[in-house]
Amino acid sequence: MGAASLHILYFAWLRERLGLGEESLALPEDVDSVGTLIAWLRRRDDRFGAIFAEGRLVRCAVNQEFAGPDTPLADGDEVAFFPPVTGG
Amino acid sequence: MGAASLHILYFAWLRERLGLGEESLALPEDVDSVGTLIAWLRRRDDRFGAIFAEGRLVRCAVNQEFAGPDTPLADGDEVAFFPPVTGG
Amino acid sequence: MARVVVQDAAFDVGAEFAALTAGRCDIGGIGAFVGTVRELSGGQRLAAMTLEHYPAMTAAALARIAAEAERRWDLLGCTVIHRVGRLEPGAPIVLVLAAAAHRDAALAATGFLIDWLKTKAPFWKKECFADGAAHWVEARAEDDAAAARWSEPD
Amino acid sequence: MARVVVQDAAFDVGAEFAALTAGRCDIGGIGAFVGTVRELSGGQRLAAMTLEHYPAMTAAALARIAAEAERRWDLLGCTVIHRVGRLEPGAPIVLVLAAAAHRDAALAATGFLIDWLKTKAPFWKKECFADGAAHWVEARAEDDAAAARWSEPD
Repeated sequence: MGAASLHILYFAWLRERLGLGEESLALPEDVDSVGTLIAWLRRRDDRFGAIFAEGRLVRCAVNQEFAGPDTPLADGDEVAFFPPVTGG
Repeated sequence: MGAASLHILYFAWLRERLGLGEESLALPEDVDSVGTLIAWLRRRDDRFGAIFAEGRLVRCAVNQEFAGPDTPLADGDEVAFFPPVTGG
Repeated sequence: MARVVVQDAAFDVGAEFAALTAGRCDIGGIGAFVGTVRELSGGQRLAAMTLEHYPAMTAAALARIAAEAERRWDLLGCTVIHRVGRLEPGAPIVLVLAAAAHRDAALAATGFLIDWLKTKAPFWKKECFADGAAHWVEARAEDDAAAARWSEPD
Repeated sequence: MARVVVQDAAFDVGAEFAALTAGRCDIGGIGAFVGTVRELSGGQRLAAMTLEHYPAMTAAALARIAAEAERRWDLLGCTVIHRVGRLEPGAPIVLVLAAAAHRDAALAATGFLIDWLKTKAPFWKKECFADGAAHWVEARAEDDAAAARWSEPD
């Protein structure tokens, strides 16, 4: 049995700031939602701390649907972080 | 000096009902507005009486601008009578 | 300056759109409306619609409506084409295009143009049905109400 | 069924209009909106706009928005095309078409589609200026307000 994992995508200024478009992550034990994932990323690396700082407008989608801090995460989920959309 | 005259146009069901698309008229002495013209036409001919009967929706333009009963008429004016418009 | 046309022939939506926007870099949005002949009218099958108009008045009336839209929304361009004559089901009747710096103005002007055109331009529709009957279309109270939305306080 | 496309290439407004209406006699009106790249942004001259998106999510998000419009206004057809990649001033970015039996529905659905697309579809614009500066466009409160107009009571 393989370890539980997440696939994470970053778009627009988040991607540029991080120098990272996507990554795969072995799901940490204390991460079970978008909110706990953000807390874990902030602890991992200062760059994430800056990106998810208080008041920064970062949106999230889980498996290609808009999600909030309480949205649960499970093995194999695709999580995307991005700024408010500006198409059209 | 020629007699004062009006050119009158009829559209849509008015034209069909009258069997008449346009006519020129020597301006009668007691006609000086759209309202007095309509009264004169009704006296002249029963077909006009039916067309301008109470409650019939007939619109008018004088010299290609929408007009009302009080709009004055003068020598050489073009007067048009038609139903409420239905284009678009 | 608006482009205002009354014609028998069909219009080319793509060509009109291209003409309105060619070489322009100041436009942010273009709103459009095309009205077409529906085959069913009051449950009856239409053979054709005939559009009559008042030629000496029509072009001026359309130009006045377009100028009013340009004034209210600061348009960067505007096109109004209305067909006359015999039109069969499916045929396009009218085209309205409005270009502006922002989409709100473009879309509002598009709605205004078609609402005013329907109540202030001298066109009349006659419906000819498949069974041979024919009648002049009556003006709709909804169209007057739609046009009245755009009235300005004095 | 709506036609929903994300592409690099320009779209052909006339061809999309023709495809939506071909052979149809039940349509009474088609509303349209095209968004284009403006050269001036905040007083600065744009060299190009780059549109990034989230490919795995975009088509589904657009299809969901189109399905919502079809449900609310009983549309007879609907097209949404959004470009991505590098676009120069004057270039078309997005096309929305909505066909219905009556003009009110066609025009309302057109406004709804572009308002929701601007706030619910995963696209991001980056402006590259003639002087070499570049920045990501920030979401506008007006766009959120425009989208909120269409929210339905629970």
